[in-house]
Amino acid sequence: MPARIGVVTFPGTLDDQQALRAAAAVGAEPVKLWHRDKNLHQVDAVVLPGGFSYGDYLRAGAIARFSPVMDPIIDAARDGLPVLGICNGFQVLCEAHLLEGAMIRNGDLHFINRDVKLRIENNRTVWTSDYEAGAEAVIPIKNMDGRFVADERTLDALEAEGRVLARYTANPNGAARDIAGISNAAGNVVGLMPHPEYAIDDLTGPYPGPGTDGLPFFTSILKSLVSA
Amino acid sequence: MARVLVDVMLKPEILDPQGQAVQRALPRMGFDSVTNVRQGKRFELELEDADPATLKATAAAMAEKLLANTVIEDFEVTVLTAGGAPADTAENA
Amino acid sequence: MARVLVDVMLKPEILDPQGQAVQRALPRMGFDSVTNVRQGKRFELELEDADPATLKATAAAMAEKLLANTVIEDFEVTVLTAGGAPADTAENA
Amino acid sequence: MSTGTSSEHSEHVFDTTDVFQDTAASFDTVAKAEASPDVKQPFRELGMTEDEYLRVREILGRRPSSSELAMYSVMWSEHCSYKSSKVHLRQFGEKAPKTAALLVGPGENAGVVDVGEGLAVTFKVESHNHPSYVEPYQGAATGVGGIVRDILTMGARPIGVMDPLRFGPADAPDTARVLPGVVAGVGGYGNCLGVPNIGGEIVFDPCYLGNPLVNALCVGVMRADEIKLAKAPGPGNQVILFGARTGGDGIGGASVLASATFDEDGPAKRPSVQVGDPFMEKVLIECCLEIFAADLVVGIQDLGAAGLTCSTTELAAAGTGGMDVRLDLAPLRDSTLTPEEVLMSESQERMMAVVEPAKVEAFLAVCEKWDVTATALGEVTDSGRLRMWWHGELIVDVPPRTLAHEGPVYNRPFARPQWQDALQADAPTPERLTRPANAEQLRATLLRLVGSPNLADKSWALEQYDHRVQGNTVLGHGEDSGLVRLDAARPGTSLGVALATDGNGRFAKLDPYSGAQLALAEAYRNVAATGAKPLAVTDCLNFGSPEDPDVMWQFAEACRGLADACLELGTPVTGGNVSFYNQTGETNIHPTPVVGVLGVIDDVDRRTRSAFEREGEILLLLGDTRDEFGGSEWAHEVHSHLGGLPPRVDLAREKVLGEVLIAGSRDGMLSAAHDLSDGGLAQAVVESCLRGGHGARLVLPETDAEGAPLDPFVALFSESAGRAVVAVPRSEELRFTDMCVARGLPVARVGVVDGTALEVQGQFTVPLDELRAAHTAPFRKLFGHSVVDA
Ligand SMILES: Nc1ncnc2c1ncn2[C@@H]1O[C@H](COP(=O)(O)OP(=O)(O)O)[C@@H](O)[C@H]1O
Ligand SMILES: [Mg+2]
Repeated sequence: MPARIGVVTFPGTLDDQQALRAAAAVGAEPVKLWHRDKNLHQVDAVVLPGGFSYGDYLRAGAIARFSPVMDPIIDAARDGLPVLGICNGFQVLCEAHLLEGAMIRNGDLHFINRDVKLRIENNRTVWTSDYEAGAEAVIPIKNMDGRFVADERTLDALEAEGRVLARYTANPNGAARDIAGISNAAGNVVGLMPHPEYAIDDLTGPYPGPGTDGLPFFTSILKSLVSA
Repeated sequence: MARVLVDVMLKPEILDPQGQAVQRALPRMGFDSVTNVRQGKRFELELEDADPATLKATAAAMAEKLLANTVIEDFEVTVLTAGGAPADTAENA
Repeated sequence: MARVLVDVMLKPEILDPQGQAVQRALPRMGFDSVTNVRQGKRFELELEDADPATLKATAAAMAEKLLANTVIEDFEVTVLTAGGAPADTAENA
Repeated sequence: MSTGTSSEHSEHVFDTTDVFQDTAASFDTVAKAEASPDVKQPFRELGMTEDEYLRVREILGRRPSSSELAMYSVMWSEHCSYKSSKVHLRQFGEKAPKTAALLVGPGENAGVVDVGEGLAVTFKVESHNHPSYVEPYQGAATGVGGIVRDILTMGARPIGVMDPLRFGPADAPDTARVLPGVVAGVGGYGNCLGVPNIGGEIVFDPCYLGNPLVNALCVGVMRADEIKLAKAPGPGNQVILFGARTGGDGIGGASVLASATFDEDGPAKRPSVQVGDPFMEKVLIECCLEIFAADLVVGIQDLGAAGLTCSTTELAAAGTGGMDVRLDLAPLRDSTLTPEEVLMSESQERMMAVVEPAKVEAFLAVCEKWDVTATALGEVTDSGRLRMWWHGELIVDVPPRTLAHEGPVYNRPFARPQWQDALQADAPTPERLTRPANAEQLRATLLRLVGSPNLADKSWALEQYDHRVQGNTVLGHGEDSGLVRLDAARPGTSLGVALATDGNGRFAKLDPYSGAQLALAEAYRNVAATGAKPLAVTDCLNFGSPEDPDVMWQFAEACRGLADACLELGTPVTGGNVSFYNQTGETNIHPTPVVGVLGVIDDVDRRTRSAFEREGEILLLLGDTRDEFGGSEWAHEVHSHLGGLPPRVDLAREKVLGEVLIAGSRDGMLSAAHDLSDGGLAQAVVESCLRGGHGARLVLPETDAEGAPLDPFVALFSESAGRAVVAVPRSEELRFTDMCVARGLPVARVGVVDGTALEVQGQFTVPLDELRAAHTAPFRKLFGHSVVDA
């Protein structure tokens, strides 16, 4: 039986369908999770997808963080369930304090939709094991509040513990220390502002390619689940 | 150095989706006494020019021109003394 | 019916792109006396529960839990009397 | 179009109700209308003529109640009734080419075309010009919200938006106010909806300074058997209002807007601004699609211009003919609203559905799932009357057709302007406008044009739009047309649709008839260039005051030209929008017919990009080049000149060119294709080089269509229509040129993809880096400082 990857839909979530598509593309069984669900339907991993949950009103992810489905996710994440928060999902994970720091408005105050180059700094997580250490990947960003911030102590700790998952090679929004993604200490919870699920085929992926640099996020988790 | 506050709120008749989202969220978190929420912006300005008289006018001009969108928003200027205690207030409404 | 203000500002050590953009724009509009701008949020809450004592605590709890992200933001609660004159203030900083 | 009114007008509505303060209810009722025939009513302030008012009295056999007056005034406004444009728009139906693809024609919320595989696509372009001048961010945002609801109402999932925009001079202070707000508003709303922005235009001209054009297009897809219509059949069926609460937004907007004009110090009648709630609309989209999938409605209508008035009258008129409504049940944001205001409110993000009693429970359950407020306001009847009650009193009792379909129709006087001949006589001849005389000057002209606001790279704006969301965007910004896969309605399909919009106001000013045809031809060419077969057309006709015979002539000519061209190209107009009174003071904008063309491609993998991607490939120029600079970008940018005639229109040629581009894509002969339009061959080649990151060596054709010598300036910058530049692998060159020759399409080898510079042989060379700098710098320089923080 294939690994079950759950994708949560909050009101205002936009990238759930694409996350489900990416999960299916690597041979996992995509499972829809609804924000009102009180259990996780035996999924083996969870993706909190991008979008504007609750319009991103108040703060990105601030209201979604209190959805019923977040209680079982927070508990399971503390027990090691693999969780990937993409864009708005990353913001939800920060609001839920599963990850440190916070996201604020981009440097130029604009929404930015651009294909950016990332350097994968930590390939020891269940979500990045299929990347070579230091590998570069072209992956789209599309966000308004994508600028990662945290106090210096936290940033130093993230660096020291090797928990900076990915950095921008050209910082698009002023993110602290070029950080595009981080993981928790255990490495099962990962937050990433760019959208790997939109870099899974050459037809719709970044142009001019490569269009598939996002796939390893999904092949990585699949392998770790199957071998687990 | 002088400090001035400019508080910008949507005019009462203008729809406030942000405030409404907060208003709908609070009861779900057990705060059911809330009957209305409006969300606005607050600007803390530091200026070199310290003369309170011109200060308020200057800040009001900034609000008119940039800080507030007076087509849909009202603003309120509060001049703080260096200590930060409220001093004098000007409204545009 | 009671009215409460919750003002939320980014902590001083967190940089503020919105405030900075405003600060860069003001001199271009001829306001060169401004040395620093911080932008925050203001919430106007209306509550049925009118007892000032519990009011402030309730509002502070709302701010702590939802209105502010205390990882990067400080908040300040101001209870207004029905008339709207400032009454009593609580800070979290 | 939804927008507001001055307080002045709502006050007048109050006046009439105040007349009845003494009596039981403080509001006007049908009974009072019968009892007090002689009360003076403010029809003029509501934008009605005396004749129109008298006609209402005649229809009702009494004076209208103030609620009925409000309804007639708004439904009979220019904006809702098309009273000045109807007689000309008829041609789109009368001359429409017969095509089986057309499932729903003009008249519904949007046209629907059959694209095969059992799928149907609906699309439409609309204007939100005046509100966007008053409040750029919210005006543009609610413009997107409105057109998306139109598409949703047809039963379709919105899968793409486009935003054709027109502004005053790029360096004008007011453009610095309007453009960043409009762009942020288009993005802010569309991005939050999760509908990809797949194209549009940003064009600058002084004529739009006091009256920018903000048009918005949306395209949606559904199964062909799932089309929904705005009708209310079946007595006893429930009428349900759902979505946002009703507030005082844009009261009387549509009718007042239709008579609003601007002078230097802003709008004469400043609308009360509406704030959109894109989150509410996103939830509404998912809620409606779930309702459609479960087949829970027999009719549905969005609330746009004229809000509840329009939705109730149109649903009733198109259904069994009658409807009873308890207006006071409508959930209000502002409890002080009068019934007249509730009827005219244009609060956003609202829908009205007609639901069989047995399905109401299921309907409400879906709404609850999405936290959408839904309220049953009344039911369908066979009385032939639309009746409304307010707190128990009958306030409206009218025959709905008289509001929806039997409004006034005007045959406004029109005449060819006296100045038209002089304008056309002022041709951009070498004697009239100095042309670059040597290689150095040609090189300078090229760099000037690629960096001119109209031709410069627009990434600063386009990056603010999410073009990837939904994961089906095959071609997005920077391509000749946007192209989306129809996966949303049929998972796994390779079927796609392409969309392009165009509309050159300068051409239309010189000759409205051919100007409209050139707009269609260019959009048609843009669609074909990506490999899609053009199927159908939508149009947004942005014009000045219909009360000005000059403008009315421009409008009549543009409609005639567009209808004739649609017939010849076999692409029917499926729907559109008319925006009049686009003027600053007395000065009308250029006539600006914005035309959107929809095409279909069976296999999206076959699409053609515009980038030169491979060294050594052959560049071919398709079509004829003439000395045509009337209304050209060169004349505009370099000489601020507008005169002469626009490029010659040859629709037969456009058709052949389209066939060749489509066949070339289908048979895998083409590596790249880019249409030639503004800026001519030079601009097209520069765009394709920069996009692909490869240079080119150009050998300019030396003779024109008639074999007359062609000088380098004309070859580079002429804007002759019916042309495209393509890149083909050497292995395909012969097969492709043979095909062109066989079809009688002129084809000339004009160079090869090569190196890191653009070299025009015998003339000049420009390194790509220098071109890129000139092309990409202007927008950031012009608008990079703006602070839009919504
Ligand atoms: N306001 C806009 N929104 C989205 N896309 C735009 C906008 N303006 C221009 N574009 C895109 O930029 C590209 C070039 O625009 P344009 O010069 O109008 O194309 P063309 O020359 O083929 O008419 C096209 O892909 C167009 O869709
Ligand atoms: Mg074009």
